[in-house]
Amino acid sequence: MPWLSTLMAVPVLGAVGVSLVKNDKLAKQVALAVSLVVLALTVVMATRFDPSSAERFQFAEVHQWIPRFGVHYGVGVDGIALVLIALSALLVPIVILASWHDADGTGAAAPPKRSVRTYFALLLVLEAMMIGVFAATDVFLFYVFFEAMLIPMYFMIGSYGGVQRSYAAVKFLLYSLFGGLLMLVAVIALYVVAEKNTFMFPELIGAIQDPGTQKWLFLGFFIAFAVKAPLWPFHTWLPDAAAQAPAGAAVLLVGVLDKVGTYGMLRFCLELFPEASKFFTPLVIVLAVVGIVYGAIVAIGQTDMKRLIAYTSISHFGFIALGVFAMTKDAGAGATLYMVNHGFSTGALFLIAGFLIYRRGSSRIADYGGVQKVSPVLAGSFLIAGLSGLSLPGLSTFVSEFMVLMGSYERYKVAAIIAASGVVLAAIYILWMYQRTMNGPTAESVKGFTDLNARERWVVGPLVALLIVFGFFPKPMLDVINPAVDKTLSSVHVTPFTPAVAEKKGAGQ
Amino acid sequence: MTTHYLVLSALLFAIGAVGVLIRRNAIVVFMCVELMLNACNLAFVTFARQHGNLDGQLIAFFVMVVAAAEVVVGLAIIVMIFRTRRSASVDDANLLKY
Amino acid sequence: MQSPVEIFQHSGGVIGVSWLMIALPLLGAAVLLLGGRRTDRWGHLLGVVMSLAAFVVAVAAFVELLGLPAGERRRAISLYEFIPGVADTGLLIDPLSISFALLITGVGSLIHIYSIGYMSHDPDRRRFFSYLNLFVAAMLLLVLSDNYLGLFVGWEGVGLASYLLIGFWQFKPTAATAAKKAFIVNRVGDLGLLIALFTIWSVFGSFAYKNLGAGAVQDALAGGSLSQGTVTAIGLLLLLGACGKSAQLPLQSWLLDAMEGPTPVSALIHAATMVTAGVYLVVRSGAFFEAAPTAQLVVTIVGVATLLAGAIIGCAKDDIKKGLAGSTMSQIGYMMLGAGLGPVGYAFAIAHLITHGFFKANMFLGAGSVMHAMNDEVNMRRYGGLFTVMKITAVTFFIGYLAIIGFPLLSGYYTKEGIIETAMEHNEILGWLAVLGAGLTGFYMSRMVFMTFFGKRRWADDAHPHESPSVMTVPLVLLSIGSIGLGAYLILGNRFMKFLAPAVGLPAELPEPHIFGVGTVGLATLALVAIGAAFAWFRYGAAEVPEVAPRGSFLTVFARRDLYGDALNEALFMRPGQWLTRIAVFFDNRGIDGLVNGLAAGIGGTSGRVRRIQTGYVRSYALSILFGAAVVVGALLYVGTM
Amino acid sequence: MGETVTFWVLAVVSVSAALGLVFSRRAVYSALMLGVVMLSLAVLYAVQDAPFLAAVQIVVYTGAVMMLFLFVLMLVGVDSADSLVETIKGQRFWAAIAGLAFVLLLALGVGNAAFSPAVGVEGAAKEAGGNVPALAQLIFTRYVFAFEVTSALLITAALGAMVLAHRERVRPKATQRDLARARFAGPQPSPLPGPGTYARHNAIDMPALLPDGSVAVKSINRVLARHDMEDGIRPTDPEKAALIRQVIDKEKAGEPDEAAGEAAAGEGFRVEESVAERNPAVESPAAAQGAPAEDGVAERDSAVAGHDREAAQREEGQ
Repeated sequence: MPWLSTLMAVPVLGAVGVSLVKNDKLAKQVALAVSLVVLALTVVMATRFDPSSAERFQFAEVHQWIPRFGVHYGVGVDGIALVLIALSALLVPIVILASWHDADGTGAAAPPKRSVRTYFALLLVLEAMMIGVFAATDVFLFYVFFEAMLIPMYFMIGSYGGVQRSYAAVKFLLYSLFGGLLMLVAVIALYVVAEKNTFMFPELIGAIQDPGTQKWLFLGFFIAFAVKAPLWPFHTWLPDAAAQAPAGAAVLLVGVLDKVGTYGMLRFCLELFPEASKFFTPLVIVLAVVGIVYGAIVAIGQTDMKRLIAYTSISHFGFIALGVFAMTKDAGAGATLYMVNHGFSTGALFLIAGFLIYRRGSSRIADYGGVQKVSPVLAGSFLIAGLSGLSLPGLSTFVSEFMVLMGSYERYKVAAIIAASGVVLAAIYILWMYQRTMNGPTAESVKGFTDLNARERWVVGPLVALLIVFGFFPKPMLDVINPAVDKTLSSVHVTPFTPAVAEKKGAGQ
Repeated sequence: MTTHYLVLSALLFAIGAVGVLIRRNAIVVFMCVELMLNACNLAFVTFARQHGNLDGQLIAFFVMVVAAAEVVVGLAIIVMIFRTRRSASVDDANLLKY
Repeated sequence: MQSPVEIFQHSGGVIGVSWLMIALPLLGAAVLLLGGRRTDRWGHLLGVVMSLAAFVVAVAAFVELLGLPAGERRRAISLYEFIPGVADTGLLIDPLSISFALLITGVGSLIHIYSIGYMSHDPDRRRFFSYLNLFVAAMLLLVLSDNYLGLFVGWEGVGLASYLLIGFWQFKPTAATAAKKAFIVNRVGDLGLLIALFTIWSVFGSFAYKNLGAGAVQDALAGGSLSQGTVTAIGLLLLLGACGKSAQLPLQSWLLDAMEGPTPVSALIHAATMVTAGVYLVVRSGAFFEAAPTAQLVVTIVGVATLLAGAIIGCAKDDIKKGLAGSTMSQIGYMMLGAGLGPVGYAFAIAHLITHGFFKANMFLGAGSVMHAMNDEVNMRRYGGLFTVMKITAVTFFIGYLAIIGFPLLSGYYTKEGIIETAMEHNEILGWLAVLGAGLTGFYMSRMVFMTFFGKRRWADDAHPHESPSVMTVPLVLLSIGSIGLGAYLILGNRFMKFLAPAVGLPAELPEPHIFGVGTVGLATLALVAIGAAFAWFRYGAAEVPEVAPRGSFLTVFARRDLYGDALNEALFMRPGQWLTRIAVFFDNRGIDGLVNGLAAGIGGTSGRVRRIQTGYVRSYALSILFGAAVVVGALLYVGTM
Repeated sequence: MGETVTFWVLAVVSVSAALGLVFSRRAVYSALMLGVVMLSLAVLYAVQDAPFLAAVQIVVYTGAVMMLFLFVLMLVGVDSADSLVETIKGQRFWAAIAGLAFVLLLALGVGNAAFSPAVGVEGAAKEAGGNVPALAQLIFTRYVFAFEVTSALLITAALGAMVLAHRERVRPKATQRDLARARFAGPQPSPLPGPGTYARHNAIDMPALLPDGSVAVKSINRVLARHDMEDGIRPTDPEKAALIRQVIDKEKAGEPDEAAGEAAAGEGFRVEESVAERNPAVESPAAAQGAPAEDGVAERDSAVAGHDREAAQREEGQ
C-alpha cells in the first residue's frame, strides 16, 4: 500500500470535498473527520515502521516525474521524517477543532475575507503539503513542497488574520520566497554539479566532493532553511506572521512549517555538504546561541501574547539549530525530538492564548489579569503549556532541551553554557507572562470569562497528555529517532563523542 | 535593383514609424501603421523576386488580409473611444499608467 | 576513612516496590487536579491518605533495609529506560535516601494533617492538597533517584511545587511575584546544576551514582581524564545549584518572600524538606567534593556566611514567618557548613537536617496556629501574652525554640554542637563564626518567643485568639516530641553515624559523643546563647514592645532590609536586565526589522519613481519599441560583421 | 531601364507622399497621401512580377481600407485640422533620432549585402501557368491551413467591429410626436431665423438681420463661425465680428470648467485639436436647437468630466 501517497491524497481530496460542501458546519465536520482519518492512517503506518531496518527510507515510492532531468516523485520516511509527519498529522485535527470559530469572524478585529469552508480546505491542503515536504526523498520534490506550503499559509494569514494581516502575510511570503529562490538555485546547481542526472536524495549523498562548491551550495540551502526556521537574524517575519495569523494557523506555522527549516538543515545541509557544514559550524553555532539568548530577551520585553510566544520560538529554534550543528548523536536526537516537542508545546501555548484572545478580543497582555480565578482549567493548562515552554523536567520538552544542551556540551562547551542561560530567561518570560495574565486581582474585563468548554478541553487535553507522557517516557520516540540520526551523522563523518574516561581507557588498552 | 527596393521599403517603414510617434490623431496613427505594413509588403515582394520564390508574395497577401482585419477592428475601437471620450487623440487615452 | 559501599541491584521485597512512595502521592495529585470540583469534599482526605501511604512504604523499606547487613545497605532498583543511552529511571534506597524519605513522608504527613485544619476555610483546599502531594512525590524522586538526571527531574519538580504553593493565593500580587521570584532564582541555581551535569557527562559518560562513586572519581583523576580544575568546577557548579534550592548566599533572596505562601507550605517546603535539598545534593556528591578541597572550602564559607546572614536577618524581622525564614536560612547554613566538612560533617549535617525538619516544622506550624488564631496577623508587635490563651501551641513552640537554640539535651543541641565541633577541628575561624551564629540564634529566637507569647497583649481590636482544633495541635505535639528526643536518639551511641556510614563512607572509629559535653566550645556556645536570650528578655520580655517598629540603628535597618540582598539584585540584575530587554526590543523593531522594512521601503520608493516612466502615452512606449528595434538591427549587423 | 525609371519616379512620389501623410495637419490629406503611396506601391508590385498583389493592393487597400478610413474620418470630424504642437517632451527629437538610426542601420545592412541578380519569379509562376494560378496553388496546398485561419480571422474581425460599433439604445427612440412636444416645450418653438438676406457669397455664414436692422444672434451658425475664427477669416463688418465673438464666448462660458482647465494648461483661447474634435457635439441639430437633452448632452457632460480628469492628471504628470 502506498502509505505516504495515501496520506497526502486523503487531505487533498478532503479539501476538495470541504470546499464543495455548502454548509459551513458540515464543512468543519468533514474537515475534522478527514484529518482524523489521516491521523489514524499515520498511526497505523508508524506502528508498521521498523526502526531497526537496514533500509533507510521505508514505505518508499519512486516514480519518474520529469525523466529528462531525473526528477522523481520519490517519497519515503526514516525515523526523523516519521516523527515529524506524525506531529503534523496530530496537530491538524487539534488545530481544526481549535479553529472551529476562527474563520467565522465572531469577535475578530478584522472580518475574514474568505468563507469558512475555504479556511478548512486550506488547512487540509496545508496538511498534505506538510506531509509531502517531510516525506520527499527527491530534492526537487522537496523544493516543490517547500514552496507550495507557502500558498495555503499565505491565504490563511492574509484572509483570516488580525488587523495587520496583509502586512504580515506579505512579509512572510517575501521572506520565504527569498530563501526559497536561493535554494532553487542551489538545487539546480546541485543537479548540474553532481552530474548524476538525478535529484534523488540518497544518490546525491557524497556526490559533491569539491569543498568550494560545497560551501556555495550549502549557503544556498542553509539561508533558505535559516529563514524558514527562523534563525537569528532572519527572524523578524515570524512575530508578525504569528501574531497576525489566526491561532490555529500560527500553530501550524510555528509548530510544523518552521520545522521544515531545521529538518532541512539536518537532512540536506549536513548530509549533502558535510565538509561545508563543518566549515560553517562555528558561524551557525554563533547564530544559534545569539538567537537563543536574543529571542528570549526580546520575548521578555513583549507586550503582545502571540508575539511573545513567537519570540520564545525563535529562542527554541536556536536550540534546535545548535543541536543539529553540534553533530553529536545526543544533540542530533535531541534536536529532532525538540522539533516534535516544540510542536506540542508551542501548539498548546498558541491555542490556549487563542482561546484567551477569543474570549477577550485582545492579545495585549495588559488587558488580562486574574484569569486563574474565573477560569482555573484554562489557566492551569496555560501554565502547563508555559512550563513546557521553559522545559520543565517531567514535560517532554525537557528531555529534548537537555539532550541538545548535553550533546552540544560534548563538543562546544562555551556555546552550550551560554545557551543554557536560556533556561533562566525562559523562566522569566513564561512566568512573567503567566503572572500578568492569570494571577493577581481579577481584571474587570476578565470577569465574564467562561472556563474551557468541552471542545476546548479536547483540544488541550491530548497536547498536555503527550507533553507529560513523553516527558517521563520518551523512549518510544527516541528509539525511532536514534537510528536515523546515527545514519545521518555517519554520512557526515564526524568522530562520535566518547566520555573522557572511556577515551583514556581506550587509549590505555 | 533589389537594394533600391529594400532601401525604399526601409525608408517608408521609418517614415511610418516616425509618424506613429509624432501624430496624436488615432486615425492618422493608424494610417502610419498601414504605411509600415505596406513597406514590409514591398520588402516581401522584393525578396520574392530576388529568390524566385512565390512564398514572399503570398506572405504579403496574408499581411494585407490581416491588415484589413486589423483596420476593421481598430477603426471600430477608435469610433467607440471617440463616442465616449469625444476625442481621437491617442494621448487622451492614458489611464493605463503607473 | 573508608569509601562508601558499592551499590547492589535489588529486586523484590518492599524496596522493590519503593517506587510506590513516589507513585502514590503523584496519583493523589493527579486525581485531585483532574477531578476538579467533584473531589472537593474528600480531596484533602485523599491527600493525607496518599502521604501516609507513602510514609508506610518508606517505613517498611527502612525496616527491610535495616534487615540487611550494613555492608549491603545500598540497594538500587531500575524501573525503565528514561533516555536511551543516557540514563534510566531507577531508585536508590540507601541510608541517606531513606532518611530523607522518612523525614519527607513523616513530617510531610503531619503537615498534611495539620493543613486539614489550617486550610479548612479556603475554597481551594483540594487544590492545595494536590500541590502538597505533587511536592511530596517530586521531593521523593529527588532523593530516591539513583542518578543525577532523575535527581534533576525531582529538583525541578519541587521547584514547580514550591512555585505553585507560594503563589497559592495567586490573587495576591505579592504572592504571585514571590512565587515567580522563587522559581527564577532557583533556575539560576539550576543552571549551575545543569552545567555540572553536562561536565559530569562529558567526563564520565554516565549520570548514575554507581558509576560516579569516590573510586570512579579518584580513578579518573589519577588516569588524567579528569583534571583538578574540572572537578573543582563540578563542585562549585553543584554548589551553585545547592545555593539556589537551599537559599544560600548569594541566591538567598527568594526564601523570605516565599513566606507569602500558606504557613504549612512554609513549614514543609521552606523549612523542613525542600530547602534542604541543597544539602542532600552536596552530601550525595561527596565524591566530587572530597576530590576538590577548594570547592569544599567554598561550601563551608558559603555555609558560614549564610548562617550569619540568616541570623542577622532573623534578629530584625517583626513578621513571625519571616523571622522563622531567616532562622531557616541560618540553620541550613549550619548544614551546608557541615556538608563542606567531609564524611563526619555529612553525618552531622544530615542529622541536623532531620532534627531541624522536626523543630522548624514544629515552630512554623506553631506560628501558623498563632496566625490562625489572630486573623492571619503576622506582625509580632501585634502579639504578646498569647501563652495564656493557647497553651498547647505555646508549649510546643517553646520546645521547638529550646531545640533550635541548642538547649542542652534537646535535639538541636546534639546536632548543632556536632557541626560546630567538627568545624572547629577543620578551621577555627569558621568554628568561632558558627559559635557566634549560635549566640545570635539565642537572641532572635528568644525575641520571637517573648514577643509572641509573653509580655503585654498588643492585639488588634477584633482579635479573639483561641486554641486551634486538635487536627492542628496533634501534629504540633508529635513534632515537639521529635524536637525533644530525636537528637539524642540519633547522636548518642553514634546510631545515626553507623547507619549512614555505608552511604557516605565514615571513618571506622568515631569518638563516642557525650550526653552533655563540657568542652570549651560547648561552654562558649552555651554562654553566648544565654547572653543572647538574656538580652532578648531585657529588650522584649521585660521592656515594653512598641507597636510600631522604631527606626533602629543602621544594623537593624540593614537586617530588616534582608542585608540589602534585594536591592543588590535589583541594581545588579533587574535594572540592567530591564534596560537590556528594552534595548533588545528596540533593536529588534528598529534595527533588524527596520533594516528589512527599510530595504522594502527602498525598493518600493525606487519603483515608485521608476514607474513614472509608465506615462500612459502610447507614443512614448512606441518610441522605446522603435529604439529597441533599432538596437536589435544594430546588434544583428554587429553580429553579422563578426 | 524601364523599371529603373519607374522605380525612381515612384520612389520619389511614394516617399514624398509618405512624408505628406505624416506632416499634413488634416487627416483627410493624410488619407489621400496614403492612397498615393499605396497606388505607387501597387505599381511597384506589378513591376516586380506580382500582378495579383498589385491588383489586390488596389482593390483591397486603396479601394476598401482607404474607404473605411475616410468613412471613419467623416464620422469623427472630417475637416478639423490637427495641432502639430508636441505635448510630450522630447518626443519628436527622439522619434527623429530613432527613425533616422533605424533607417540608416537598415540601409547599411542592405547596402552591405551583395545581391546576386534577381532570380525572378517567372520560373516559379511558369510551372503553374502564370502568377495567379501559382499563388492559388500555394494558397490551397501549402498554406491552406493559414488561409482557413485567415478566414476565421476576417469573420471574427467583422463580428468584432459590429459589436464594438453597436450602441445599445438605453431609452426609446424619440418619435416625431416627442420631438414636436419637446420643441414646443422649449424656448424656441419657431424655426431659427434664416441666414442673411443680403449675403453676397456663402450665405450660411452671414447672420440674419432683425426687422430693426440689428443682427439676429441665433441665426449665426456657431460651428461655421468658429471655423472662420480658426482660419483667420474675420468678418469685415466689425459689428458682426463682435457678435460672433460674443457667441463663441457664450459657448465657452457654457463650459466654464473646460475653459478653466484650458487656461490652466496655458493654451489660452486657441482652440486646440482635442477641443475641435470634442465640439461636434454642439453641432448636432438637437443641441443647436435647444432640444431636450438627448444622449448627446449626457455624453458631452461625461466627456467634459473625463477631460477635466485627464487635464488634472496631465498637470500632475508634468
